[in-house]
Amino acid sequence: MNFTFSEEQNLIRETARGFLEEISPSTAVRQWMESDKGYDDGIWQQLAEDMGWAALAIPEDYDGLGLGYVELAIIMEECGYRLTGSPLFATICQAAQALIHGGTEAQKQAHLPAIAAGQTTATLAFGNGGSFGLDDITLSYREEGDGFMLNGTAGQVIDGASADLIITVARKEGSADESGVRLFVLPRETTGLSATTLKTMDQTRRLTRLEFANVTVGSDTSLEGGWDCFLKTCRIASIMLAAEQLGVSRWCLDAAVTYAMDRMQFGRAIGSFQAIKHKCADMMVRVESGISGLYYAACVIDADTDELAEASPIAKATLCSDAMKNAAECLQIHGGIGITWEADVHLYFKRARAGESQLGAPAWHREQMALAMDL
Amino acid sequence: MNFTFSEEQNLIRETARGFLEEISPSTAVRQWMESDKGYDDGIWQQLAEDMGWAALAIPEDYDGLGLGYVELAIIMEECGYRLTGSPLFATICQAAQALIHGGTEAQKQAHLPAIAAGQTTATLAFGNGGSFGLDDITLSYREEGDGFMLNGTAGQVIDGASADLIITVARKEGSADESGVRLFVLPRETTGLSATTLKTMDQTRRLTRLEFANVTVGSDTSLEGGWDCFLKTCRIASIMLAAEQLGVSRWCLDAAVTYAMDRMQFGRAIGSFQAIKHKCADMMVRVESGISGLYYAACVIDADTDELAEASPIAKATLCSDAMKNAAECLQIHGGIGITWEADVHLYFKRARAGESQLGAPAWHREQMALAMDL
Amino acid sequence: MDLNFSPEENAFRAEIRSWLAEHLNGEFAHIRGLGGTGEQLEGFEERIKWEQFLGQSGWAAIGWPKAFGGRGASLMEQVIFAEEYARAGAPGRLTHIGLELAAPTIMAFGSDEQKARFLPKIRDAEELWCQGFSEPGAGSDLSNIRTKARREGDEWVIEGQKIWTSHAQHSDWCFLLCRTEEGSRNHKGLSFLLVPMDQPGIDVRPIKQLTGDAEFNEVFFDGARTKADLVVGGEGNGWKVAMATLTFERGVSTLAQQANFRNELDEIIALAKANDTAKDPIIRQRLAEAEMGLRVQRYNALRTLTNAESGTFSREGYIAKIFWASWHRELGKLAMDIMGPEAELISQDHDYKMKRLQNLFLFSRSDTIYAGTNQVQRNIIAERALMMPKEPRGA
Amino acid sequence: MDLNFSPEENAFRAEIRSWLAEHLNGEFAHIRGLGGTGEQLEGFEERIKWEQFLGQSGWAAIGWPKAFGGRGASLMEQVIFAEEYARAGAPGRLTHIGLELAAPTIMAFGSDEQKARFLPKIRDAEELWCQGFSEPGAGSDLSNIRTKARREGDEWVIEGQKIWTSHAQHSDWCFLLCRTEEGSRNHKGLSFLLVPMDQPGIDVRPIKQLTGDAEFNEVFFDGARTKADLVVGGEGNGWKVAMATLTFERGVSTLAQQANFRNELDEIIALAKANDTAKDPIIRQRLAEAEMGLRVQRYNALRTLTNAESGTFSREGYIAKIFWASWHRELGKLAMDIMGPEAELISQDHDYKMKRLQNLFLFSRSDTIYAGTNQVQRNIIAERALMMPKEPRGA
Repeated sequence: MNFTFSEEQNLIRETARGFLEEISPSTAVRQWMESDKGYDDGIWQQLAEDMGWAALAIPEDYDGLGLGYVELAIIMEECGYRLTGSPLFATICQAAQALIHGGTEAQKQAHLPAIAAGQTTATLAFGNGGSFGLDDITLSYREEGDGFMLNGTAGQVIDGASADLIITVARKEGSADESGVRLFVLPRETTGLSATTLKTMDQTRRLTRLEFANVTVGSDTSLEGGWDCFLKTCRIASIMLAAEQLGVSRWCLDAAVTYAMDRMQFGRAIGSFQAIKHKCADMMVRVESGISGLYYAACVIDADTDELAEASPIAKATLCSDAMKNAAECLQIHGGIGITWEADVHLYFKRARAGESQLGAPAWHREQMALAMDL
Repeated sequence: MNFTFSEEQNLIRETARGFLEEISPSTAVRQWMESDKGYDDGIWQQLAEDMGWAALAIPEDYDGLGLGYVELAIIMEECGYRLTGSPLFATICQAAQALIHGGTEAQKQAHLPAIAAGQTTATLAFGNGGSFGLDDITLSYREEGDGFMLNGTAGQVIDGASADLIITVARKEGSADESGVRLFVLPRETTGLSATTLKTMDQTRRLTRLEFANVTVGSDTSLEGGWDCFLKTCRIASIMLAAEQLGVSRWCLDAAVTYAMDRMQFGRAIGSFQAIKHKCADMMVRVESGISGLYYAACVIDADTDELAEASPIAKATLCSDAMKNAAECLQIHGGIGITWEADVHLYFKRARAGESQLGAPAWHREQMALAMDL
Repeated sequence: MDLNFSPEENAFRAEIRSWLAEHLNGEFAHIRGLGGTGEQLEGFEERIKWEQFLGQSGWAAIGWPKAFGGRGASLMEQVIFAEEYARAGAPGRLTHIGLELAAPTIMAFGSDEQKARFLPKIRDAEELWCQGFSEPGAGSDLSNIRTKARREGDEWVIEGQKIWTSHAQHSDWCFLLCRTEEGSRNHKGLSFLLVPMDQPGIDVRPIKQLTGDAEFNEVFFDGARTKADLVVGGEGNGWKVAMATLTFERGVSTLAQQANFRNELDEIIALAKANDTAKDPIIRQRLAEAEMGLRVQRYNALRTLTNAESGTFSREGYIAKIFWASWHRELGKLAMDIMGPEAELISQDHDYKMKRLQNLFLFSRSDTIYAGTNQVQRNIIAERALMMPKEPRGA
Repeated sequence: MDLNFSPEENAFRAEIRSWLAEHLNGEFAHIRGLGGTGEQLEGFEERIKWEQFLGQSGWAAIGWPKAFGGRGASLMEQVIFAEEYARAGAPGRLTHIGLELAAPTIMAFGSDEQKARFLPKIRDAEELWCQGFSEPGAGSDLSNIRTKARREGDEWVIEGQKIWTSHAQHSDWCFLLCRTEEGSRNHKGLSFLLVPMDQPGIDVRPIKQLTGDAEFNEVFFDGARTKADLVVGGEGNGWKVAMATLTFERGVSTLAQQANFRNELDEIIALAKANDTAKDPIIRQRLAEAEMGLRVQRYNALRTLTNAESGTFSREGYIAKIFWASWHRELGKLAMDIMGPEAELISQDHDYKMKRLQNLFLFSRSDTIYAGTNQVQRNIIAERALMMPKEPRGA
């Protein structure tokens, strides 16, 4: 057992940090916020091809780099720190996970190499953007000839309008339990499938409403994995969302300390007041405990054990609610400046808010933990 | 509408404060803690007769002073501030309330004058010392000839071994709703009724387990009021318990500030550190908001309106949980000294703990509030 | 202590309630509910007409002494008015800076000429006011004022910058705290000037906030002028006058604010019932706690008001700001949690516009910052109410 | 990063597990579970025998270098030992002050004679130790030491008072931080002495705590004596040595502590299931949060340990104290809330004796106070990890 980052992992972080500092200043983030897709295609090609981040956690058999989830979490944390807009989360942390853990060999061969190369983007559509219990699945399917017919609406699908592929999670009409859950992989451009981009409080990530009206797909679109694959995908995605939120948390700590040391009030830097120092100390407690909780969870994905059912809600609940607290404290420490559009604090504050409820609010994940504890 | 204490009310407080400072120093409190009854008979006679506190809120028709619940709350707050041991709470804030609001004229005539004179002490026995929902009533009765037979165990009855009279709340055997609730008034010395004094964490108030084994009572022991009388009694008692807890809260604030100004660390009074100042400020916020919530609730009892169903859980939930917070902060500010037996902090800390769960924990009262809000 | 209203107070309540009902169901029905948290400027023109109508009808400034054109209403009548005003869904007041800050200050410290010139137009919503206290870099440290005014003939000439000025773009007048004694420091050498806003020396620039709207402004003074006799309370007494102005900020308006909070909480409760989160035991606890906190605020405000009226000294006034600000911020978070995933979706009909409860969530973040951050409030409580040592100032 | 244990580590775990099972189901079955929070002295004599047996069997000090009579176990082996020890319900260690504080300090700074004289008896539980650092009035300000020692011939003569000394009444030796240079201040002029406890110049008085028990003591030194050569690290270097001692306090023992927390939380979970409060959604949230907090503590400790072993600098070590102390205090409150009204009833068989979870509740209040209050911990984090300005000292 070893809980220290390897030299290679440290190098990946250093490289990511330097690169993102350059390409993802807040001026760039603000441009992406105003764009249709929420990110820049050129930058995405750099991330995917030059940096290799799309390939990072894809198995080598499918032209990926075959690195682990710790490495992926490092990248996601650094992207969160800079609020870098990209299809990484939806494509790699959601859709690719479903394919890796539940796709047929043919589906993997068909899609993973293109995803690893950054040529194909993808996402996951299942419900309303929040928790991922059985009843949260809002789409339904029925068998129709040799294939399936899909109906329903999925709200708040990340990058749902720009993704090339959609992994759809649906319940069999009339089915009451997990056995009726199926996943499908289909092109975004499919007859009967329409996308509406939603206006959201957090502008750094694009959400979409996808409507499925009698969408007919062939039997080869159905993944091998069902409910278990969906659950595993969402648990992994929850950990990666927590990784982004750790980046948010850490930026808020750094920004708060920097501002507090700079800002003078009553003839002193406000960072010399114990009230501010102690707020910052509590923020650091959240960041450091978050690092511990997050990378343990990432290791658990790598170890591929049942502990994922616990590690995932721990990471999601604690890191996402801590990010919200850190963002709130960062804003409070900034005072009046903190509520202006010009200051970057609100970008992180809104991302923290969004991340808190996406894939299930902290209370939901605590209840998942309680279930895992057999309470 | 007027929310200022009258001159008479201020006088009552000043007098109580001066008197209790004299007769209830912590040395006396510690003696009462070691005694069987938890209080001193001589002191009780002074409180009841000389000060007139037993008669304060008893109607004039029954030889009381006919003052209101604001006056009673003032006394209870000041007793809480000094942790003064006395039968006031069980006798006046519990048993007498049941008689006043549900007793027959004959029962009132028989008992209230003696209670007002301090000659009779009394208490309320209904459940296990916690919340007061229908299912919390642990005693049962059945009709038996001209009277009733009582069975069951009531835990944590305040002063249950020393009280002269017991107001017993019981449910009719087999009854499922509120209509089966009856209250009885019976002497402590009744065949089949046995009391066991319990050892408790908070030693400033004596709790008892009362066992009713085929206790036979006459029909004249049954009060007129049933469930409504029980509910009103417990709601009033909850407010008076909150008044005591306000006293606890206020003592903790005063003690913390005094200690913080006295105690030197790193060459400064610890009260000059912002972390300590801000803790004290938060304690004062709890005390002052508590005063506002408490005396509003006391006014509501006086006004005798349905608002009691809201004012009571507000007072109980907020003041009792705030008292616990203030006691915890007071202990924290005292540092190592705070955990010693010699320092008085632990006496208040334990009383705050006990008061938090007695008559229903804050979460239970918040749920009562939610029900009152028609949620 | 007595919670009952007198027959006269009940009659007063009935009168204002029926008057408000008549006009807010009639010609002003379309402006009901406008001007909530973060929506200060909604329906501006129509709301000004409403406020002028209030003035003409004698309901604009009921607490003012009759000598100044008010009704001389008792404190409890003002409380009743504030509660009924909010209950009727009448729109947020655009005139409150004039009515509740400028006017009481002028009444207390102004000359007879100032009173005659300004008070009637404040009451009748003919002139709007803004407050020129805060400066960039000064934050909670109000004594660190750098805006300067010097005498030139019979005028003051003003140079400097103010910030967080609400309504500056619509205001006719500004009351300005500035330094009139060259080289003075801290509380000394300040004066309280009344300055007309419509002049070339003043430049108002909106500050865009995290909601996407701009409710505050920066105001730049570059050779702005006002008459020499428009100093309130005498040259060099600005600190004393400004401190008095800030105390006027509390008081009855607290009740009006709480009545608005009441409306917000009711909206949140209705939402929780509609989307079934009211059945969630954890949400129930939080809603009950919110309700309890709001009630306690009301009781605390009533206590402050009646104690002040009877001249009783007590400490509850110190806690109002931090209590309501923290409560309101928490309410915003609760609203979002009750909305669930929907909380992320803003108005789909605009470029970037919050829904009401989203505005509440975002805007309430400033509550624990402006008019003394929570940290400053805790200092004030510790130092002034609990007499603990003051924080040392830096060099 | 790799969460898997090596085959050697798994073999080590199997070995210690079976050894513990054998002896704790055998001759030492009656001492299982003794010595929990607030029960430090429970079954003292029998537990000493157990610890001597550990020493004889080579399991007392596995992390010590072989040269000093240990096993030279790897960090991960020590982690495994600590976890298995707690999992087996083995009793709390009475020797930990000697094993984990005195011994590492002597190994690092002591003379060869000191090592030979003291280490074997520490390992074999033949001599118990106590720590003489805190003084009345000094609290978290350790540099404010007033206890003095002066040389008389070949002895030190000690005058002064120490407080919060665990095990003083049972200890054979005390390591004492005291002032050996007359007139010195703060960190200077201090020395780290080893003092025998059984002598007329030392008076130990138990401090009764809020639980009714006395686990700490005041220790009065009135002409107490120790040999001149029993100074560790050289005269005047006491501060440096004592700071090193405090750093030894963390480390592997954190894992042992967490294993005990694990047992406590399991007991609370079992209670919640037994009394049905585990069905209460609010209690479920709190239990889940407690479980999450405990796991995070473990991950954080593992990170600290493996980073320390590999010489990586990082900040997670700073947060351990405040995190576990706050967590543990909250756990005590949760235990009481789960007990419900029963929480008020202590043991009915004694005068005034807490049940286990009540002890947890009361005793955990000291966790946020000793070894640096939460306030001091926040200062340390802000000043040392975040490089924010230091609090000014008073005159």
